[in-house]
Amino acid sequence: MNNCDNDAKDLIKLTYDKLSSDAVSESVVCPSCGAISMFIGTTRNNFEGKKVVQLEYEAYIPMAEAQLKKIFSDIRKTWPSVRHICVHHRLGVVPVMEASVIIGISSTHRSESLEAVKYCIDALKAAVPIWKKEIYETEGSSWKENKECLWGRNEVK
Amino acid sequence: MNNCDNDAKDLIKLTYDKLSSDAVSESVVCPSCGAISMFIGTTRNNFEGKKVVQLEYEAYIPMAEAQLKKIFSDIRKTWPSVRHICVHHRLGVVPVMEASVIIGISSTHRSESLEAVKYCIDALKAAVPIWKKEIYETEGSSWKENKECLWGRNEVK
Amino acid sequence: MNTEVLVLYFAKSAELADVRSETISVAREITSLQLWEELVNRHPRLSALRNQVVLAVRQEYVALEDQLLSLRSGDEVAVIPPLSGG
Amino acid sequence: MNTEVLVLYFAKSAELADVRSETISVAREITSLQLWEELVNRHPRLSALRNQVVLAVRQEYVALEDQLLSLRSGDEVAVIPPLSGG
Repeated sequence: MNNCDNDAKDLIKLTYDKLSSDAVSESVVCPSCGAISMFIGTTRNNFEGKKVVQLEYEAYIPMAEAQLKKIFSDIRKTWPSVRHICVHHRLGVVPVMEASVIIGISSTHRSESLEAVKYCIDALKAAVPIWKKEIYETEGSSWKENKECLWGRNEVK
Repeated sequence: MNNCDNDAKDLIKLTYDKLSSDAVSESVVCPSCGAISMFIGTTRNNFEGKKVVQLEYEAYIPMAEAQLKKIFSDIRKTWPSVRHICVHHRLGVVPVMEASVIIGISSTHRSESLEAVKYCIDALKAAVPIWKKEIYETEGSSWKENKECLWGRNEVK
Repeated sequence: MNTEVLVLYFAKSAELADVRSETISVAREITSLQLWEELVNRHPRLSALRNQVVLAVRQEYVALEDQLLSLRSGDEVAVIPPLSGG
Repeated sequence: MNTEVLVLYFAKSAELADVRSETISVAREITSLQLWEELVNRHPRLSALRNQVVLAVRQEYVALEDQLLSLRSGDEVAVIPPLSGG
């Protein structure tokens, strides 16, 4: 009955190309599931009053992929009705209002994919080696720090 | 600073056309927000062992729109950092694996849009006058009942 | 005193009544339960929905009970079987 | 006894060290804190990251502490400033 029981997909893409929510949602569609939950992180146009022109992302790519696989494995233990999991993260220059990350998770019960998406973005911010530099219109640039990251200064944002 | 403070958008579309997650996500992008949460309901290929060929949706359109607006208003009261809210619901024939509903909500804090999306789909299933008929390969068809709907039989699914 | 209202049938109620909309004449002062019984009188197969249906009057849900409705000419009344959107 | 490892620098650490990768010779038995101090000796500006950095050894996070690492030739060590993905 459940065509995708035997081939639960763990999909990861770190890419310099523009992200597409259609591509993510289509990659996790499952004929026996009814629910897809998604999270899209987009670049903001300001930080503490400074106008952000663009962002630049870099990643420790093989370790980022390995960390994402660990997160996926944790998700499958906690929410067994989750079927497919897909994370696309953009690298390089990301213009304001464009997506830096898109997460898509399908499940038979919608509450599971909704909770799993929340877990996934929280865990990604805490543990996946990816970095973002904000480039300001007037005052140079700065490397950001996720408040979820345990070894940062955890400054007030 | 927050370009969209003054024009929070409440977007509703009931349509016989195929839905697009890109269209929904793009409609709620907000330059001062960082988060978009989405839920996509897709048609399942089976119900209690019966193969579902397709679904047909119908709506009491003006009342459905009015009920969605009430839900949006409740969301804005509960999660004030929510900016734009968009619901696209498909009507008529929906083939298996295609989306019947897509919800997209942007917010400054991602936990708010994630919670608001969950509330929105729960409330939609409970209170928006839309109906779904499953058409089976062999045994005719049946009108479905959301377990969230207070006046249904609330059969075990 | 009677007034004319537009009755809309959706989903299973439209199949049972074999009509999607009709204009009927009913008492202005009528409870929602009495209004439902009027509709069942016109379309006896609707009784299959008893205990699993509500009405919408002027696009607001109304349970079947002894609450008195004040109907006005041209009001829209809808038969609302259990919802299954989403 | 020494061994050669590949050190990768990311984000702010790459800017401070002004290099993205280099092969260095270090003791096989060394604590993560000693390894960090080696890197700071080579690139003093890295000290700006003290208390806000971890290492990754063979792609596993390692806090700066007295835990002994067993490094092998060709191991990959990365300097990991606070994360900001998502």
